[in-house]
Amino acid sequence: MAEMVFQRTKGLQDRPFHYCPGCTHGIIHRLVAEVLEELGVLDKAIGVAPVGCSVFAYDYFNCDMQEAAHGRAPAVATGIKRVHPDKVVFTYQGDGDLASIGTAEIVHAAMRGEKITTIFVNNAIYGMTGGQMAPTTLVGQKATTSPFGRDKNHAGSPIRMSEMLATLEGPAYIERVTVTTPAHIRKAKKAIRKAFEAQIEGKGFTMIEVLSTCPTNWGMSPVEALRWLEENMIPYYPLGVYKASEEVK
Amino acid sequence: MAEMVFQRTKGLQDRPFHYCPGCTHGIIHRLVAEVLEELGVLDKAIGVAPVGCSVFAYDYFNCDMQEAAHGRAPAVATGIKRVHPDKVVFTYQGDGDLASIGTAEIVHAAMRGEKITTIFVNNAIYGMTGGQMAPTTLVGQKATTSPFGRDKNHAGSPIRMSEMLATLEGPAYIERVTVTTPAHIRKAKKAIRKAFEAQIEGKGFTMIEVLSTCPTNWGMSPVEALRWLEENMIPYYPLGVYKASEEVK
Amino acid sequence: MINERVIMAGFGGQGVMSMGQLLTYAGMIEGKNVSWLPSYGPEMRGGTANCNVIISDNPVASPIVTDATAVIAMNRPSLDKFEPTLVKDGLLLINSSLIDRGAKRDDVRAYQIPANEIANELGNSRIANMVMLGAYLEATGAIKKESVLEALKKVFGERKAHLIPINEDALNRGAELVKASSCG
Amino acid sequence: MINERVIMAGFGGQGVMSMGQLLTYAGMIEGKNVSWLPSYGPEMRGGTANCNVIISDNPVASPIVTDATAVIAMNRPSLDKFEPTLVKDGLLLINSSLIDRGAKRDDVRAYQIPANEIANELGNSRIANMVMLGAYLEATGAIKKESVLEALKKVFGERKAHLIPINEDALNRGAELVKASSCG
Amino acid sequence: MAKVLMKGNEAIGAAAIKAGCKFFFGYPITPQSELPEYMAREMPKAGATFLQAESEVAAINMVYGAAGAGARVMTSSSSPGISLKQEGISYIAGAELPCVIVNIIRGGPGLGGIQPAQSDYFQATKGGGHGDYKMVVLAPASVQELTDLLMEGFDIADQYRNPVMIIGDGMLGQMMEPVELREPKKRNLPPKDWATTGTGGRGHTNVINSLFIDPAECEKHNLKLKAKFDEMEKNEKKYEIYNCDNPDIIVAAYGTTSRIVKTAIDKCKDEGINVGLIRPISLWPFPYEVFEEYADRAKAFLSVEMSLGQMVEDVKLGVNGKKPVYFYGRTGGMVPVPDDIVAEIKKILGGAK
Amino acid sequence: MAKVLMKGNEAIGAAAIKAGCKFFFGYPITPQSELPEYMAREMPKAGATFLQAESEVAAINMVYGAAGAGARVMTSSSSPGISLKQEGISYIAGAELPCVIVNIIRGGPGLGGIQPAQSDYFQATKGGGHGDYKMVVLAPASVQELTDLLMEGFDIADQYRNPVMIIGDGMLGQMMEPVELREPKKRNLPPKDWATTGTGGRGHTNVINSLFIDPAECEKHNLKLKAKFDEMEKNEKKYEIYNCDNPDIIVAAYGTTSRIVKTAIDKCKDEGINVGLIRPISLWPFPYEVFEEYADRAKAFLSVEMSLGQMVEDVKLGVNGKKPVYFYGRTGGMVPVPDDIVAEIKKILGGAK
Amino acid sequence: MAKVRGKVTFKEHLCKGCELCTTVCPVNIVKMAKDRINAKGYHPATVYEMEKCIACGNCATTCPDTVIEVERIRDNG
Amino acid sequence: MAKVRGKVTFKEHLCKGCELCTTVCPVNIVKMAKDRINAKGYHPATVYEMEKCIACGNCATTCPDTVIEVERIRDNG
Ligand SMILES: Cc1ncc(C[n+]2csc(CCOP(=O)(O)OP(=O)(O)O)c2C)c(N)n1
Ligand SMILES: Cc1ncc(C[n+]2csc(CCOP(=O)(O)OP(=O)(O)O)c2C)c(N)n1
Ligand code: SF4
Ligand code: SF4
Ligand code: SF4
Ligand code: SF4
Ligand code: SF4
Ligand code: SF4
Ligand SMILES: [Mg+2]
Ligand SMILES: [Mg+2]
Repeated sequence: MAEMVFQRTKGLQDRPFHYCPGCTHGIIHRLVAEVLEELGVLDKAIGVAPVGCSVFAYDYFNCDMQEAAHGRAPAVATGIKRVHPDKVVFTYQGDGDLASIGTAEIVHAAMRGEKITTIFVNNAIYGMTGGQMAPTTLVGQKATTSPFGRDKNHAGSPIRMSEMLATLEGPAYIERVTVTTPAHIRKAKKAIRKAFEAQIEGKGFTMIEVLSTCPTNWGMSPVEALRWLEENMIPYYPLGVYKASEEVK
Repeated sequence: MAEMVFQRTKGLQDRPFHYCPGCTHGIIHRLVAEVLEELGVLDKAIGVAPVGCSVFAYDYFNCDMQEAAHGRAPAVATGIKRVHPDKVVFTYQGDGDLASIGTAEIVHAAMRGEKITTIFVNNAIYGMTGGQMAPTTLVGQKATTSPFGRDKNHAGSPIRMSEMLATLEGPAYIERVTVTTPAHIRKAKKAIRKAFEAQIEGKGFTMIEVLSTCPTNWGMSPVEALRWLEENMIPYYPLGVYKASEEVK
Repeated sequence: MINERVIMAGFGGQGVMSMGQLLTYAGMIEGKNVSWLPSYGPEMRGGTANCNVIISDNPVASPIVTDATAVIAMNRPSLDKFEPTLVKDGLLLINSSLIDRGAKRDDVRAYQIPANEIANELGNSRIANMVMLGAYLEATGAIKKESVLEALKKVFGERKAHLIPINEDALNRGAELVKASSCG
Repeated sequence: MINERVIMAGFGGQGVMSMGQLLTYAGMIEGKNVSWLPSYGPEMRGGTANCNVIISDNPVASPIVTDATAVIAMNRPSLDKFEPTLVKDGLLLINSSLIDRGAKRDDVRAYQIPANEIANELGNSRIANMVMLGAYLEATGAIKKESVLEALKKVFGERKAHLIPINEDALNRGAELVKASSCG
Repeated sequence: MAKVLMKGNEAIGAAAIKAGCKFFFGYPITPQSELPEYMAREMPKAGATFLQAESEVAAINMVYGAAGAGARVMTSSSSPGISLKQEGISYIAGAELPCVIVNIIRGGPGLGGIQPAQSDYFQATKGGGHGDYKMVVLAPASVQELTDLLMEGFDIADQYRNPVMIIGDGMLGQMMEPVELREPKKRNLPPKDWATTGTGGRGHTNVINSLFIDPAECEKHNLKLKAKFDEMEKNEKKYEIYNCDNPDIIVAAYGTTSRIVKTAIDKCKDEGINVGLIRPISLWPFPYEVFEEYADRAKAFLSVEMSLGQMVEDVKLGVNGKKPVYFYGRTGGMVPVPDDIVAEIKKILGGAK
Repeated sequence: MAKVLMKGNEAIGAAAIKAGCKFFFGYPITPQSELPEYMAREMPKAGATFLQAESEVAAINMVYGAAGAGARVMTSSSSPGISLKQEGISYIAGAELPCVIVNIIRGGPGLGGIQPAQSDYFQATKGGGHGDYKMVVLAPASVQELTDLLMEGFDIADQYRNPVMIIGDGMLGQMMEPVELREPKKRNLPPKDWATTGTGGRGHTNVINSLFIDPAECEKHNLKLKAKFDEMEKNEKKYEIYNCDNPDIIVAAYGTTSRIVKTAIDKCKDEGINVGLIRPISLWPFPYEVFEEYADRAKAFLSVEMSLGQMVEDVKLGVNGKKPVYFYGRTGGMVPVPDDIVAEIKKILGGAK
Repeated sequence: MAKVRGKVTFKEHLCKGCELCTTVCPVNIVKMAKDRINAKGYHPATVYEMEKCIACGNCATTCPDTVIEVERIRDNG
Repeated sequence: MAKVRGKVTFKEHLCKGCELCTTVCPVNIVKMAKDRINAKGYHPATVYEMEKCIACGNCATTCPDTVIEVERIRDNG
């Protein structure tokens, strides 16, 4: 007697990812897709993926999708959600996208308590464009536009978006997770589920920040990248719940 | 024997303000000008005023000035300060400007620890354009674009910029003050002085948020407006120091 | 054939804009072609404001009044600025409560109307504009007072209907002054 | 008169781009007019990459190679894609380590070079590209090996100068294979 | 419906609501703020949604999202704000989303001033955003026409899945004229079966997108867009011919400027000069042929604009060298006055005689 | 200096540093990211400052600030990013600030693709931003010319206190060619005594501004700008005439496209067809007169672009109806190939004979 | 001991009649001059009982339009 | 009692050889197949000692490319 323990979710289309070997974008995609499937909302989900390595998300998620301009996914999602308040709307954004060019849009979607879920993939780098410094790049970390390592006096210290957005009243749920181990991956999935549930219950803006790797632009093997993330990113970006409105707790 | 107790500062040009009667923009202008004069930096100060009621600041401050596009003063000031690290650079921004369209610019100037001083005049409204809702407009407050009072479920709860920016590592000093009484005005001046001093000492980004009135668009007499501010704005926007890096404390 | 091109001007707050809108509305009620065009200064409060009203049997071409058939000047800067735009034999209404001079031109029909004083007499300083409008209606005969009152009704709605009598008084007082005085 | 128009193509990571740059550099050293034009796929890693190299006595007009005088195909998709762009009697270099077919056209000069195997033999899997380049130099005679080595020196700098010998070996091995084999 | 006296900006709002526009995303800017303010008051009453965006950039991207979700949606701004929307407009055109964008133009460049201007003509008609795209750009000359074109604009947008821009100057936005909201001629509008509404039972996912990483695909997409633009050029040209039966000279002018020109034409008539007017109503597609046709009848053309000379290039393209084309303009918020236009005409005719 | 082999994007950086550019504010975007990356590496070594901005909007406003503070400064981007800069560009032009803006154009509209294109011609030359302003727009065809024009661009910007745009397509940005950095012809550059540097002993405040609330003032400012633009039109036209002595047809093409056309011209020569090329190097000011002049010599004109047809309008304005003007283009990242151009030419000449 | 009193001067033409100064005077002597209107069209603020002024500066500190100057006068005697 | 064992299946053509799965197997049986290269050009991951698999799912949970399926097999006996 055989029982399926793990199988590719119907939340994903039957297409291989274009991501680099070992890039954790793939894991995060799967988690979101699994949650949508398990919550039974694939047929009423509308996703928004702006530019970034995940720009082709519309080829992967098995639900309606909109590609958005760099940084503007929260505004696009706002437009969608206001039109379809009964649908499940999410954005899937990189750190360059969300924490740099799209700062105003995410802050204001959060402020408005826009009933959307943002999956914020923080890999401390601009992946798609070839490894430039992101606002989340760690001090001392090398990137193509910080070739001598990010200099705090020149470019400042990295921004912690979860902490920053948690100061607002609009967010119902904000948690930072990672996907470096099976345990973390399971925890990440729970967090994502919680965020979508809060959205469905109309509680407010929800965001899950996922610390992710970019082996290619970090110049590491995928396995090294996971370790580097754990040793360098988690200390600066502590995992945990940053905001849980009364009802969500 | 007569001794001058109070006299118009040389930090201001000899031109009457265009502000509405009782608008506290005038007080705040004066405080900034007095501080610049007292610190002896008028001749090396460069101010940036973007669009808003204070757009004509270049006609008032007795130092070099740049008019900036709506919301972009922190970027413009960054450009200036990087060119002239030895000069004293400040922005003078309204709440629509700083907390709405210019969110990304202020967050990132703060993140970079840009060595500038931002005077953030929060009057909970778009003054210049005729009283539209700002991100800082209080819940329930009427504005021309929230004619039935700001609805939390529709437009969210107002954003507290000082608190939000204080989560970043770049700011050296952030304080919220007001100008509703002579005592508050003196305190506000002290705060502004502290901010400029911190800038001059190269400590990092500094911002003074000044709760201000807009009698015209609030539809009140100037005196009523001061009371309304005290009774409604201060409870939501508590006065105090939100960030003081080790050295500044 | 009517072709009224009116400039109304004064400080912000003197009711110049609503006076213009009312006249325009009244013109529309009488089936004329009409337009109203405002112009504000940069100040939110204080500063100057003026509007252009056109009432015509023909479709309105330019909504801008460059050669006015009438100028209503509520304050001195407005008089200085717009007196020259009047056509020959045009109508010049001067709010003599606030303006310390008469017409400079002698080729126009000028009346000095102490509008603020009359308004104060009537017990509402805000209706100086209606005094001027009454004078205008009388001096030109372009539009009927009844049409203005009908327009007022529409604009005021029920909530402010009680203000109509005092406005009518103001219109009448303005008209009387014109009737009584000779040009000059 | 020389007018070489070369397409080099393969997987990302096969050193196609640097091979092209090296040849271009060598051309410049010999005083020719040169251009190098890359083209990438959307993938960051993996995917395909190709570049166009022009070496000419005349100023380079279009930097795009549409009718190639030589094609260096490092993998099968590249061969399939670029074989047709060769001019008649053009040079086709096929990396037979990874490509399981020969030339389809019979109007071109084709060589099958087991570049990866040779590179592995030489102890550095990364220099398969240099094997192909050696073959190209030999088969065309367009550019001297010495120029390529000089270019290498400039590109490598001191820090990587120790790698020059093995690269030269690779160039030689590629050249030998061409010398040894007859077309086909 | 009886006529009512309305400000241009408010009339836009009333017409949009009447046309079934259910979403408005905007940001305040003089001289169009009365429009978002009107929408904030009136849309909730009509079961529609007004949302003030954090910026013009956010507003145009909210429009993208809402349009992609199948709604009738609009935004408005004035010159600097429209500049900020250029990326978004290009995306909307690229992703083939229908929406209406209003630009109540003020003096530029930069912060400029808040008085009326027409100096965003190039931006609107030639593509202020990147890439090969076109929008139908409509330039009404009266408040009545403003409402008519606005309502039709929504239909045009839906018919072609393309943004439509309505441009007016500050004068048109703030003047009051009698207006009656009239349904536009009925068009056959395709169903929005491409919208992202959740797959529901649809059986496939809908995607709103303008990315085509393969250049061959990208070109194919562009050619598809081009076919659509050609269709619009064929179907959507609008213009007014005024007094052109036997003109000494033909003036080209659009929007409120054309009304000032009409006053100038009357004045010319008094002096025995016969002046015609071609008033492009659709600035894109521009009625080039009309100019070509009338080029045989007039000695010269004069483009009158509130700019330093923008539409005049299109007039020249239309006239195509057959007759001299002159330009007269005021800029920075200054409005041409009839007498100056008359003087300009006399100067030209003096020269052209 | 000896020639070195450089990528176009990196050559821009090297040339800018050589030209004394001390500040670069930019934001990554393909296909120009090698430029900010180069600057990040090389500027600190040259005592200059590279700062990655949070967005293109921030970058152009940093440029505004730095230019207003008296520095030589530049920014670069590619199509969507340039669209975001439109408000800032209009401000820079309005406030009369000198700077250099690079656009390495990719396929559009919207996100489009990352392959080379020329579909931002209108945006660059007609004003993608609001208001009446102009920039000198230079379109080099080789990496060498890219560096030459870039270095001269800084001088042009300083001479007129106006932004200068350098446009290239993705090909030019990423191809390598030998290049030698050469000083441009010396210009007499005015001192930057208007810059905000702190009043120091100056005795008056300097103000950088584009706001003129009084329309008469605003118009005056615009006319002052216009006088400057007229000056640029007089002085700054650049173009190449190639093989135009006795042409059957003249092709207009700029940038890398012009090189492809040259290959096509060679191929035509082989077939006995004589084809000329007019290559505008300054797209604004556009060399209209040259086209007018050569209109007498050729049977027809053909504009070849990597777009759906943009420069062709300027070609028509230049030719002014004297000869037919045709268009051939590829778009969305596709590059015209010589054979297709040859075919197009034959088609036209077949028709024009 | 020297008695300290204050003297306040109003640049009346700058006054916008906002009345803020009238609310902060500890001795309550700042009033609006209802009998006159300045060029801007406002009743300007003024002090009628100057001898009561203690030169605290509150009025000037509060005035948004720097209408007011305050002097401290020491009467020796 | 029923003995539980696992079975993992690799869609080898999807594998990008990232090796992440090899680091999370509690019984350490996931290996890279150094003897073959898939169409993408990578050594794919595989399991050689399937009988040791406890169906914990770690490998599949970790794989970014959903290469792996895991089944739990109950042998009754
Ligand atoms: C307006 C604009 N600016 C810049 C770009 C180029 N761009 C594409 S994705 C990207 C950032 C990618 O980084 P991130 O958001 O962190 O996503 P990742 O690829 O790392 O997952 C940039 C700068 C663009 N497409 N549009
Ligand atoms: C891009 C752009 N959008 C909008 C405007 C219009 N505008 C000018 S000032 C302003 C906001 C003023 O509010 P605030 O910043 O709070 O300053 P205040 O007038 O209240 O002091 C707006 C929306 C503009 N000038 N530019
Ligand atoms: S570039 Fe980085 S983030 Fe993008 S797919 Fe590759 S590894 Fe992932
Ligand atoms: S509108 Fe408000 S903020 Fe602006 S000057 Fe008047 S009172 Fe002050
Ligand atoms: S200085 Fe003090 S005491 Fe004197 S008038 Fe002013 S507030 Fe009153
Ligand atoms: S505070 Fe200043 S402006 Fe206001 S009433 Fe007093 S003196 Fe006048
Ligand atoms: S399911 Fe668990 S035990 Fe089995 S191979 Fe995978 S990781 Fe190893
Ligand atoms: S984790 Fe997946 S892609 Fe990576 S090696 Fe294992 S099976 Fe292959
Ligand atoms: Mg990233
Ligand atoms: Mg404000």
